[in-house]
Amino acid sequence: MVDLSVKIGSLTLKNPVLTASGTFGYGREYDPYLDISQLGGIVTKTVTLEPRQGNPMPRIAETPAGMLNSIGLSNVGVEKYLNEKLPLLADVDTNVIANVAGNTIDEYAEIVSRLQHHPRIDAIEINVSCPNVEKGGLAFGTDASVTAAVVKGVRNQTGKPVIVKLTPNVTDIGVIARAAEDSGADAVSCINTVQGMGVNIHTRQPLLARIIGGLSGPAIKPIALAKVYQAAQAVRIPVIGLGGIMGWADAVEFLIAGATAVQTGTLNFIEPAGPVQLIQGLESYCITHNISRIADIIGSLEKRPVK
Amino acid sequence: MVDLSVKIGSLTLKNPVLTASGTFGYGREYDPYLDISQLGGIVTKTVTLEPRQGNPMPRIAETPAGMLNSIGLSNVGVEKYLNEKLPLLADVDTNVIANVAGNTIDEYAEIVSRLQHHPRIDAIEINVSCPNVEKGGLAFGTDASVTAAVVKGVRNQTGKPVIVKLTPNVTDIGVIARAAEDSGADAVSCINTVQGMGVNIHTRQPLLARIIGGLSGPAIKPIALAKVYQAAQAVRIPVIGLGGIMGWADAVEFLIAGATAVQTGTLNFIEPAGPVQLIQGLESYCITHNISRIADIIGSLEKRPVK
Amino acid sequence: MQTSDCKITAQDAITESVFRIRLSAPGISKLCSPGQFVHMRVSTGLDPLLRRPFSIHRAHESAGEIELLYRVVGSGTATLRDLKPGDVVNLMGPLGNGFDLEKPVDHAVVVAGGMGGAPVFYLIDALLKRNKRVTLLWGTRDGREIFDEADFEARGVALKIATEDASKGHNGLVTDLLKTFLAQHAGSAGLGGYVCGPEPMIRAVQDIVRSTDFLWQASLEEQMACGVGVCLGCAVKLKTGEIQMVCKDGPVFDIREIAFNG
Amino acid sequence: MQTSDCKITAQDAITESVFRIRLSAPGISKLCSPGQFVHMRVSTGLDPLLRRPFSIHRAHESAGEIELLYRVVGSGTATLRDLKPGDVVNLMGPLGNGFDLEKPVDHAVVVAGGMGGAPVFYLIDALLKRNKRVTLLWGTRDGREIFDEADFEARGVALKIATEDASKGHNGLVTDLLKTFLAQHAGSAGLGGYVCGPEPMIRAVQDIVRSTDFLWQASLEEQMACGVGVCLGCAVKLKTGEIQMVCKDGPVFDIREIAFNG
Ligand SMILES: Cc1cc2nc3c(=O)[nH]c(=O)nc-3n(C[C@H](O)[C@H](O)[C@H](O)COP(=O)(O)OP(=O)(O)OC[C@H]3O[C@@H](n4cnc5c(N)ncnc54)[C@H](O)[C@@H]3O)c2cc1C
Ligand SMILES: Cc1cc2nc3c(=O)[nH]c(=O)nc-3n(C[C@H](O)[C@H](O)[C@H](O)COP(=O)(O)OP(=O)(O)OC[C@H]3O[C@@H](n4cnc5c(N)ncnc54)[C@H](O)[C@@H]3O)c2cc1C
Ligand SMILES: Cc1cc2nc3c(=O)[nH]c(=O)nc-3n(C[C@H](O)[C@H](O)[C@H](O)COP(=O)(O)O)c2cc1C
Ligand SMILES: Cc1cc2nc3c(=O)[nH]c(=O)nc-3n(C[C@H](O)[C@H](O)[C@H](O)COP(=O)(O)O)c2cc1C
Ligand code: FES
Ligand code: FES
Repeated sequence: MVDLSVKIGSLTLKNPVLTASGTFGYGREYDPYLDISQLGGIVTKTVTLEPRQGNPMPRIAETPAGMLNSIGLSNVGVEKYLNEKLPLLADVDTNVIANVAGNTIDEYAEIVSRLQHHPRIDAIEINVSCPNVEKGGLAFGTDASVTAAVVKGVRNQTGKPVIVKLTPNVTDIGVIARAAEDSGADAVSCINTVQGMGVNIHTRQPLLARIIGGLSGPAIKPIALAKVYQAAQAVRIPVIGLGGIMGWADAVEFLIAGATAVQTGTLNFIEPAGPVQLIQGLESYCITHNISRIADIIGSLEKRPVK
Repeated sequence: MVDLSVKIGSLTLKNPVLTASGTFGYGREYDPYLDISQLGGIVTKTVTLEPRQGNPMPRIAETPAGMLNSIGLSNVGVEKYLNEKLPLLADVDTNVIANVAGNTIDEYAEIVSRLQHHPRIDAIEINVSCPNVEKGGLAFGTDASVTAAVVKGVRNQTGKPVIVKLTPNVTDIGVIARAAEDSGADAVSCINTVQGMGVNIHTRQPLLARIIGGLSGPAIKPIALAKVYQAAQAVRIPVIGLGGIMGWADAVEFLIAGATAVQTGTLNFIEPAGPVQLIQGLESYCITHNISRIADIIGSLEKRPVK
Repeated sequence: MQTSDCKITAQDAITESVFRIRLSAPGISKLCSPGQFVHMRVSTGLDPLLRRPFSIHRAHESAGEIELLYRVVGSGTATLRDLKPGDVVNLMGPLGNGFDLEKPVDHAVVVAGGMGGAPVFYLIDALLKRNKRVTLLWGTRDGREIFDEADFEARGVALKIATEDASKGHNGLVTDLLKTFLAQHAGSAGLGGYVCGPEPMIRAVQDIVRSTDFLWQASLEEQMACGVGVCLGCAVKLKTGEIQMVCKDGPVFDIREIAFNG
Repeated sequence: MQTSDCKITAQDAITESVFRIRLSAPGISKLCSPGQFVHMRVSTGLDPLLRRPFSIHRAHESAGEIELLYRVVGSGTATLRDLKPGDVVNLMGPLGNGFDLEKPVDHAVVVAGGMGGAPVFYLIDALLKRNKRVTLLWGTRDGREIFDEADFEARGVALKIATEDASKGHNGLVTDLLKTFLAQHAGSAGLGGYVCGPEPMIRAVQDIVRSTDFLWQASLEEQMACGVGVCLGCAVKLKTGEIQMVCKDGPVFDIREIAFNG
């Protein structure tokens, strides 16, 4: 038997596989396709204080080995999230991580204060990295001092583990990761989507109504791995890795590069049972390689002998 | 007849297709595969003051719809470049753009002073964006004031068009592009490669000896388009677009997003005749869409009616 | 529900760019209803990455098979075209809400444009089974994309054709046929309308049917990622201001409720 | 030289993971020599993206065909395996320097390990044509990857086999065979050596042949992008400190000149 459990702050995950925010709804939508209680956890769609319809259409497009999205944090708002969405997860044996975003620094704290007493929420992920909104999002996550202020505000509101979701659209992710750590975050997750764009050459219109959106999927895996590695070198708190994970082998790459857990995003759209298959694959990998605790491979990247 | 010519500062290109530095050698290597005089121009491999062997092996790896490289500016050095490489291009009817890098701000100026009298050099591209070297490269191109200093130093040495090659690995490419413009650059080219990484899950070694390298190829096309669009919004000088161009349709996307010319990089490895096929494709596109001057579509992105 | 690998049992060219494919998909053939779609992964590679949605063109429950009708427009459909009987694709489905088959009390008028012809075959099969009277107004640019006319007529479907290349029927748009039909049936009771086709056609129909007082159901298309209401990529705005998902709340909507362009 | 679409004329399985493929490539079959390789694009899609290098396994100039022998190790070779006669791949080549066929004045000893067997067939054809005496030392993990033994012997090749699964010949490594051979031929004149195989084997051979005084040519492998010396991705360091490109300056090098690990 392989021990697949890992720890994110005070939170124990039975395995390192989470589903990423915005790609797994509020947790039950994919029930026909997989048993969510097998997951290490679920990160729910970003919730904001007020409901949001999101950006104009079109808001998705395909790219080579990737996809662009410009959903714009379409969500039901915190009220409905608490009253209608969280109860659906009441007796599911997995961790629920609420992902939140605000328009202002104070709004992040406010929304966390509303959520934090709910017993079904096991941890909070702060989205300061959405490329598809005017306020909050990227504009916050690219600035270390704003990131620090958001994290401090949230930290004051809750004793639950706080995860800060970072954007790759920065010169040095280590600086932002350290700002999060120093402000009391229990972990960072990286990466949110990479800014990207496409053009319809016949109409000369952008593929996304909002022109620039966020790139996800296997195309960004090498970028995500580099950011995870850089973040893991910069902080002592756990790093959760995501970006382009399509199978267990990709997940192993992230663990070796320094991630304590991983999230699957775009994969869920392509193969809804993918996250569970990934857990099985991780277990087989450990057996093949004689690894008894998956935690042992975290950050185990070996230097190459120089040729 | 379609007018495919475009202008980069005082330089006229007979068509907007250039081959990118580091992917087309010193210009003659692909002679068996295409007629280089058909190209808008050739950007030669980055040349440094001294010859460089480059980084340890392995220094390339494949990724989904992309590739990682960590060549590390392996090149013959400026002496040999002047005496052995440039003469090979003596009577080729196309523009030759020399791409240069230095270890220090002064070295950039020094190498340009050595090159700038050579009649075969039509323009100079400054590489402040290589992710694979300790000094110069990325460390310079992510800092607006260092970029400005490099450009000013080079500008003082030469009256030839100066193109600054930008890195996408920054929070705001517009800031760096403006620094280049304000310091006297005639154009910017974007993008150089995106930082990326891969791991061999069986040996736990990084795919590249130097761990982090540069991602190129179709995977990064959406990222490159976004950067070109952002740079073109930020400056008035021409933007040369590159990153993941695999065919004429990709090139058209870049032109519409704001590029005045394009470069092909990874494509050359996959289809050496690709750049010339691309020129033919651009011409057909113009004919189909009744465009008499390709310059008319530069930056012609249309806003979508909001749905 | 699961995703399942489905074997291709037949693939025929209707024209150089339109193909009919038959797939072994027992689960889907049993559960599906007209207007629903399948979400297909055409290869196990990473490019193209996303699944592609296709309306169910016909379902054969006893054979455990379904048919799709598709046009080659890009890399996904080009890959599909190159597959041969025996090859396998992966399907999710059936997805979406499907048509309300009971709403035309008596006489169903089906308006199909371009690849909107795909779901119409299955729809008409089901309407005829329910003993509805059926009129099919079918328009395409290229007349060769109209087929099985004799079969429709033999089964009692009143078929009117419009082609832009003047090769069959009326030379013009399917909306011309609709205007004529509505003029002829002004005031008729028991009617119900179904509309399948590209967005510009659906907008035109929305305009034309404003004056009628029966239900018009339209099947919409949007770029899709998940196909099940999770990614929120395929939103359509209703006139109420509400946002709905084409994949989950649709693809069939009351045409009058759709707010095109804001 | 050009890249060219080449039709597959035959494809046979040697084992579940090793395949021999035959391609119509008149230009390449005419120009190539043993030790050279072709650079193959297995699909027109974007994943896998790069070309894949394969040694020429055999050339049939009159038929205008070449053969390759390959092992399925990843997505590119898996795609290749699934192709059928009539399907097309795109080739660049012939690339690289190839072996010096004149250097063994009299007796060529060919050392092949694993997929290093691929180029050896073509090499031996050429050596025999030049009336050289040939000894082939051939080692694999899985004995089923050794084939055509009778044919080699019929043509006068002295064949010694080593397998790690003990299924054929010596139970052990091909380097064991080499040590024995060298002991038996100590002091012989007119010898020349060719080495094809994975890097660890080539290193071991480098070590073993240190004491011999004839030329040992080794064919190297490195990850490749361009295949023609442009990308500078496939560097190998020589003991002189100089950097050379496996694709252009090689893949064949004097084994004594290669500086493994620094
Ligand atoms: C519910 C639904 C049912 C559909 N049923 C059918 C059908 O029965 N037969 C059929 O031929 N097509 C149908 N389509 C459209 C079909 O999904 C697209 O043609 C297909 O996904 C294109 O894939 P591709 O890779 O070949 O083209 P791509 O390279 O992805 O795109 C080529 C062109 O097609 C457009 N396109 C891509 N995806 C879609 C999409 N989902 N909807 C609309 N346009 C798109 C792109 O904007 C682009 O202009 C349906 C779409 C939806 C949403
Ligand atoms: C000059 C030369 C000649 C070759 N001749 C043959 C031959 O005749 N028969 C044969 O079976 N193989 C040969 N190879 C190796 C062959 O090119 C690789 O096996 C192939 O590219 C793997 O592609 P893939 O997509 O299946 O695997 P990938 O998914 O790309 O990689 C799978 C594994 O193979 C390794 N690999 C990938 N490319 C290479 C490479 N170029 N060299 C070494 N290892 C690699 C990777 O590191 C990885 O571990 C040759 C390589 C070179 C450089
Ligand atoms: C359609 C879509 C919607 C997303 N919505 C959110 C969101 O609401 N909040 C968030 O933090 N990240 C969101 N993301 C980002 C993902 O959680 C993830 O960080 C990103 O997609 C990279 O992972 P992947 O390549 O595995 O998809 C979204 C991604 C996609 C594709
Ligand atoms: C193998 C390789 C070597 C490169 N060497 C250089 C270089 O020496 N100087 C430089 O400015 N860019 C270099 N580049 C970057 C390319 O010029 C180009 O900016 C990048 O690859 C993105 O374009 P592409 O996606 O079309 O390849 C190199 C890229 C590759 C793949
Ligand atoms: S396609 Fe994802 S919500 Fe409709
Ligand atoms: S593969 Fe490009 S230099 Fe050898």
